[in-house]
Amino acid sequence: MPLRLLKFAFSREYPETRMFRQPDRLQSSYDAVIIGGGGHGLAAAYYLARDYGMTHVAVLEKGYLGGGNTGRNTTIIRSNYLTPEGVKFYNESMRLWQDLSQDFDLNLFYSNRGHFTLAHTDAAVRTMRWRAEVNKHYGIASELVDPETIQKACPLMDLTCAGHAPVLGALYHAPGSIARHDAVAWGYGRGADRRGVEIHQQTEVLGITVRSGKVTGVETNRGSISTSRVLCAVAGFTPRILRLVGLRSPLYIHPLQAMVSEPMKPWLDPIIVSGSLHVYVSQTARGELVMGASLDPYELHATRSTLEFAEGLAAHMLDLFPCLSHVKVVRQWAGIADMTPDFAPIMGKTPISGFYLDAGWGTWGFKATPVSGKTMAYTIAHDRPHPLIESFALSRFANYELVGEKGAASVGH
Amino acid sequence: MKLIPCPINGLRPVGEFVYGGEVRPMPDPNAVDDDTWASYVFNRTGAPGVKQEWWCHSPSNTWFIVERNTLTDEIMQSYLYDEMRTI
Amino acid sequence: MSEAGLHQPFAKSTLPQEPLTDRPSRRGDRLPPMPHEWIDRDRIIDFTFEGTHFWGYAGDTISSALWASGQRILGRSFKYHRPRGILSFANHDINALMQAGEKLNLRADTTPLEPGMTLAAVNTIEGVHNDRASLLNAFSPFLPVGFYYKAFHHKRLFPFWERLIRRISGLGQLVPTTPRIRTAKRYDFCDVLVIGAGVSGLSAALAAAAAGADVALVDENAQAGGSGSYQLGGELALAETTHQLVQQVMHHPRIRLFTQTVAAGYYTDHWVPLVDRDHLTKMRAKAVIIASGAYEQPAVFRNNDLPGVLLASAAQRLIYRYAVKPMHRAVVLVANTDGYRAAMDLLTQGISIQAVVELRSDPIANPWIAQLRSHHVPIYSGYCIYEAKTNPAKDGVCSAVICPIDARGIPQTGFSQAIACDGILMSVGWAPTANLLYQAGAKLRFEPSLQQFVPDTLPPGIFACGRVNGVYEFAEKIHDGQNVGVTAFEYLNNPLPSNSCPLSRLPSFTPPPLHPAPFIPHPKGKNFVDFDEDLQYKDFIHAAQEGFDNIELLKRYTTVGMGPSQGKHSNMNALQILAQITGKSPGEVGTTTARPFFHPVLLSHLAGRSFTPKRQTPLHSRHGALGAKFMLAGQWQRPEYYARSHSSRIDCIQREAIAVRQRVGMIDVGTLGKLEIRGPQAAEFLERVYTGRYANLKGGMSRYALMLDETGVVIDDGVIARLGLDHFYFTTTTSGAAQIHRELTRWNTIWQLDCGIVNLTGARSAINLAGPHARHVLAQLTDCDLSSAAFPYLAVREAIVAQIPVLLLRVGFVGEWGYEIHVAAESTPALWDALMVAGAAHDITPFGVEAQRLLRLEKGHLIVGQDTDGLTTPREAGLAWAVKSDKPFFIGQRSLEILAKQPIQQKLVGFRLDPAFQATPPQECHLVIEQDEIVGRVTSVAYSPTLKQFIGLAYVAPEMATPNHRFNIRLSNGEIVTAIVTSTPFYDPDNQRQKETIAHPSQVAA
Amino acid sequence: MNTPLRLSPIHDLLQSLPGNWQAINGMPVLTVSPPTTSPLILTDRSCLTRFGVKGANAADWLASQGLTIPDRPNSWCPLPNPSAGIIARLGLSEFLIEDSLSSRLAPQLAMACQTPPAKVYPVLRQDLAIALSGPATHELLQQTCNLNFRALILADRPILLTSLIGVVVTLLPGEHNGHPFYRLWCDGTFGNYLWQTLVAIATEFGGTITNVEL
Repeated sequence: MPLRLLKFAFSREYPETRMFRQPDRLQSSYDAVIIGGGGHGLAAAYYLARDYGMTHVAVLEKGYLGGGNTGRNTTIIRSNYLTPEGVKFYNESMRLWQDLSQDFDLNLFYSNRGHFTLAHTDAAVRTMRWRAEVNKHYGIASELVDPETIQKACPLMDLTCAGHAPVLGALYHAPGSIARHDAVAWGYGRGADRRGVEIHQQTEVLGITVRSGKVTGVETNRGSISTSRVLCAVAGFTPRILRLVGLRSPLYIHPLQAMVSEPMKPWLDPIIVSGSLHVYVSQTARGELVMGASLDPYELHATRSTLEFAEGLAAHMLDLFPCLSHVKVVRQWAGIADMTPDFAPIMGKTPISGFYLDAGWGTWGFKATPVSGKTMAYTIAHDRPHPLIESFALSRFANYELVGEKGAASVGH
Repeated sequence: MKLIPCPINGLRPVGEFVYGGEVRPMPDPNAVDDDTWASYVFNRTGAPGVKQEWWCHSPSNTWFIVERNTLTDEIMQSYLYDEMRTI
Repeated sequence: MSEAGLHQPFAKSTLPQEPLTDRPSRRGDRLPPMPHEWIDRDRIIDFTFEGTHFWGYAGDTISSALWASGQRILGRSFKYHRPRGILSFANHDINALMQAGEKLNLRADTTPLEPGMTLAAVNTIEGVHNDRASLLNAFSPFLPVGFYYKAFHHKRLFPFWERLIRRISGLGQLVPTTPRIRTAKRYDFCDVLVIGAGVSGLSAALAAAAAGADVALVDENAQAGGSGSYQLGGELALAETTHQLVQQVMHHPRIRLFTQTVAAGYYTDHWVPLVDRDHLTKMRAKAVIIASGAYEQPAVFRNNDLPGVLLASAAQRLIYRYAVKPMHRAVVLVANTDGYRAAMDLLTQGISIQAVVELRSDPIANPWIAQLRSHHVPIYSGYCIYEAKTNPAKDGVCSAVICPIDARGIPQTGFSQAIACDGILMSVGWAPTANLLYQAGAKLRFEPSLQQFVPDTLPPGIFACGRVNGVYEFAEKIHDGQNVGVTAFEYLNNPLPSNSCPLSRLPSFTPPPLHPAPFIPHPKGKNFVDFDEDLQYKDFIHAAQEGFDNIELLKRYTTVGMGPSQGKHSNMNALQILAQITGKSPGEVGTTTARPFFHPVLLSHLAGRSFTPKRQTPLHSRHGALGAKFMLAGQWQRPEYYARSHSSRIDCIQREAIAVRQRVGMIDVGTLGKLEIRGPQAAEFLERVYTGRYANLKGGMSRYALMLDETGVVIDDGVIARLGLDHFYFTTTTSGAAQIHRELTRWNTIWQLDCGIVNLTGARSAINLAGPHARHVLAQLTDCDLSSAAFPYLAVREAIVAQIPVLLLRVGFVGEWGYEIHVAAESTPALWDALMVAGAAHDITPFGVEAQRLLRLEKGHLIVGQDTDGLTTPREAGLAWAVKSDKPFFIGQRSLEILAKQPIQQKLVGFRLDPAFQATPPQECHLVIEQDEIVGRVTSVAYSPTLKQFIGLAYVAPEMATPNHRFNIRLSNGEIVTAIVTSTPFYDPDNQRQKETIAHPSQVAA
Repeated sequence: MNTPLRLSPIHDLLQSLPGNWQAINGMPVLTVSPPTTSPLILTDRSCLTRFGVKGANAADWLASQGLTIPDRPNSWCPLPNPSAGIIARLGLSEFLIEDSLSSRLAPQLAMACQTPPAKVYPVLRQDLAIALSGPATHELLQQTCNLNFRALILADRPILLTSLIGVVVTLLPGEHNGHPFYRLWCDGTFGNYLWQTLVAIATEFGGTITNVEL
């Protein structure tokens, strides 16, 4: 029993205070306004306050803290991307993740499980090798492994996949991890709050005022704010915010669904991803299997679930793990993914001065939470993109300078 | 499973269809500047609303237009491309 | 009296001879037969629980059989491992989960007893009675809400703690040898789907069917009737009325009744999965009536989780369905009318009631109060149960400590008294079973007069009746159901376009079925709100104190409602506690989102039989007979190579390739996309969708075809053959066929050019016959003039081969004289066999995809998708020659113009290794490294048996793309291999092999 | 070895069945007497001759060949007597003509369409053609296809272009001896998969395969 739990038994009063304040009203101006109280927005606020001393900052959240994709993902964290830009960026994120629990003094259950991306075709084997080689070039533990290695790490897997799509190999990424997603938002929220950042929940942005190409303020359901710097970190809602400032983007919005099983005794240590079967799965510390699959096939700005998703995912789960026949699915849910044509984010400055964008997080946003916060804080503080995100600029599309992460991802998790 | 009204085959489950994205008329490639062209190629109307979309009934390879609210998933109407109307 | 149910079954049972003597109560708590009980007393079922023999009747659930045998501890709780018994007896007794062999997490409260079951409670260490993990209960003061966020995260120690936590977490045990279970799934259809076969649902079904609708009625219970069969207040006549309704439903020709069937979710367009024990049925309705009733909610007091503390409805179900005595001496906690009914139901069955404890100080009069008084039952109004005391055996209750409660809800412990009992009933309130309503998009509002959420607006085609609609009284439920049934039928004929379905009127005034605050604080806690997660009252106070004072945050921080019962007994109390803390009304606090599934669904039910379409060419069995090793290409199965005994894979591939180079080989290319286009504007169409020029293609000739997307990226290639002025035949890659046909159709839907496209991919097959002897083989089977003059390279001819009409394309993908023979699918085997016979003298060799890859590599031909990626432009891939930029338009052209202003980042080149190279060769996707930077990658590489060296294709920096430039490839092990840029084709660069004088292969090598 | 010039897409799967083989329309066909009481009978009818045509002028052209054309999309009508073949309209402007055992209309049309007029495009048909019949037919369909077959009005002579266990199919619902009788056509390259899967399910309800008693 850790000593720090002792106080709970021996205190007369419950020895905890609010994790974040609930300010009564908005102030009339802030040095910066962050739209979106999810992981990314809160992380940006945290690093702005911690690293740049910018504390007169408001985070505006339409719903509740971490209620968007931060609380709707399957919590997989990895850095085995395909492009040098992606690899460097996510690797920095992994580095930050390692210490977050201690930084926050909040257990995020950052759990290093190892990550297998299965290859069922020779084309997939080639892509895995490509990723492994690029990863290793940047010092990331990533290697192509044979079926025997996979079987050893995951004895219950049927490597023939019911005869439909035999596993030919996998990309093994030892640092692959999972974390308790909600706690990430709370940790950043608490950290930002303690440094003076105001977090305003149930505060919806209705307009953004732009004069002579510069941001001057934000209109909300709780009043107007003047500010010269606005960060938009709202994932699936980005096109709606962009509409307020008249910007167009390649973002397209599709739901991304997931489901979770009843708890069972732990049997699955690593995270398993199969591109061909559109499956990814890990087992939580509570014993549940968290399972996901590919994007929904058409645009929708809603988090409804579909039965066909559950049916398809169940069939593929059983192809991989036939022994799960008697396991029950408890709950389905969905997030709203903001996809980009090259499966890389859109980050940095925009044609509107003082309006910064942190978007295009599609199916890969959770793992980038720390680094996106850090680099966006830098970008806002210096009004200059952080070197790690230069190639993710919105302008890359007009310039035909796409990033090319799509090549790696039939399942992007 | 959602039902999609195909103008030829009637109401069918969405599993019989392929989604073809929003209808985006191509600008005259010889008349537009590079930025306009790049915007046509890459940019989308990402915000939700009632949109005209391409859908293809796969078993009959029938392309047609669906007017759908991408916020509520409600379908207003569907018709063949040559009956294209403005919304 | 407890022996009442025993003598009969013992008389004819096949029970084991050691009859159950170790625990007196196991002699049975069965009541005399109930009028419509669900058990079959003629069929005894033997089973074991935790190693002890038990028996029950057919029709029993695991819980009812165990309870009838006096077994009180049915399981242990998730977090503190506290003993638990029956709580809801309604499919959310999450602490009574069983393992039965392969089956895990079986819900004892609803799982039917089966002969020979061997059961054990999940999640115990050494059994449910002496669970060693119950030590955790002692540590509970150290484990406040969210404790796991507050500790264990020292970076070095976390792995240790995590291993420990993972060891004790989870519920049931996965059995690794469990086989894949495939069940049938079905689609089904109805006019009106009624969910819930209680009194209102039965009435709704009958009314809709009477009006003419085809009705499906589902209920998760083993029999229809719902609370109408057990919530009687001692009035058996109500059960008789319900029974009559059930009989009418069962005999109605337009009603199909599905019992033991859960409506597991609501999905768009009235799509509802019905899950029974064996199958999933996907029901499509035109209208859905939700008559799902309400969940009874527990009162929150110390030790409210002891075995023997039951929801009142659980006790009533035990009595009327299974004739099981819930207890012998009861204390009944009430805060609504139903509580008095439950007390009467106990009394009627001869169960002694020690006290009725009424939370309200001034309860609204009801007829049962007098009846109870006449039976000398003391009624304590304005009292609460302060705590339940555990019995010495620690498997149940021995008394209820009650005390007055003041207007603020504070227990006056100075006036407490203990009342001995062996069971406590809780009847303090109900929460609507609105999960499906929420999923369907209904909006509910909080109705203070009922203390219930009731439907406010309903989406089109969705209806609600009965308790979920706020209607609680028997007669009113019938009326409500009838109304809604008729309304639903009317909707069928006149679907309303918007959310304007009128709700039934609110019921005439009844006392609120829910007490607003049945929460009794206790300094020692253990007053549970969420039994799945062992959440106590104070956990909510503390969570709110930490800032989680919004219902969604509260849920996420405490995990209330996130266990397997998904909040069925805990969400409403959590909401009310939060309302209490924040001073808001429950309506202001709001509910969390209800998502599928209503009850958990087996993966095997969801997966069903699991269909995986496979596509095979007409030659599939011939390949199999020749020893083919198949590989997947999308849905297709293709021979990768033909295995030979005592030969390695690579030897087989090289042997096949050599056969093509030296003699003749044949490959099944039936998987290619094959399309035909006719019409005056067919050429125009092809010029728009491909980069090349086809208007000037001569009849009877073919040309390479390259397709781009609108961003200028290479997406497909193939060959276009002109069969006539207005008639072309063309191919696409295997993987691209379906999508490209679809996109071409779309383009022509827009352009409306005068031409028609026909997809022949499945109707035609194709064989590529290639090698220096190909012509000799073919000549034996056709009269077609195969001379170079009559049939030059890239020409196309319609011909008869082996009596079969075919299309011959003289192509050179593999770099030899050869013919792609396109043929109707049904004649393909005949053609193949004829070629095999005709080729026998030339030792004709079937070859697979791998040999073809090698041969085309020798020829320097790229494969779209392997030698290109998602961003490759023609310029980078060395395909600029195939792009006719001076055409007025083609897809991707405008983007290429923009791209032309930029330097390219990389270029595809051929390379070779030193012929003397002996070490580990590079593999595809190994990187090209220059000054420790990545400048490219290998896309294809193989040992060429013809050229006797390794050759390949690679992307390199443009400045490196000059012949004889040496560059470095880094292998997986870090070794560097030097490669030399080489112009392609490697083999036969001058295309001598397509000329009439065929030289020996060795002479044409580069 | 002289391989027949026409083979059914599922020719190899039928090899193990008992019965007599005979050539019909140049295709080897297994003939079995149908059991009278089987709940479900699957029959391979690929040997029948058929012809497809599409295009804006396809209907006019077929009419010019003396045929009565189904006037509504996705409907069918019988070919002229004494034939029992059918002409099906697939969507707006595509047609499938299938002969009976006794008619030879399809090859004649194919011949006539070798040089098609404007906006008439012949479609090579190489389908797996099967029939499903018997009282359990709807049960088989309910397990494999997401359409409400019981709601069809047979008098309308409907044609359904849909998907069955992931394979695009054309279905012609009908009735025979008071039981459902469905004709089904699909791309022959999916034939083995479709047939094997349907047979496996049908076998569960005691279904049988006959080939062929047309």
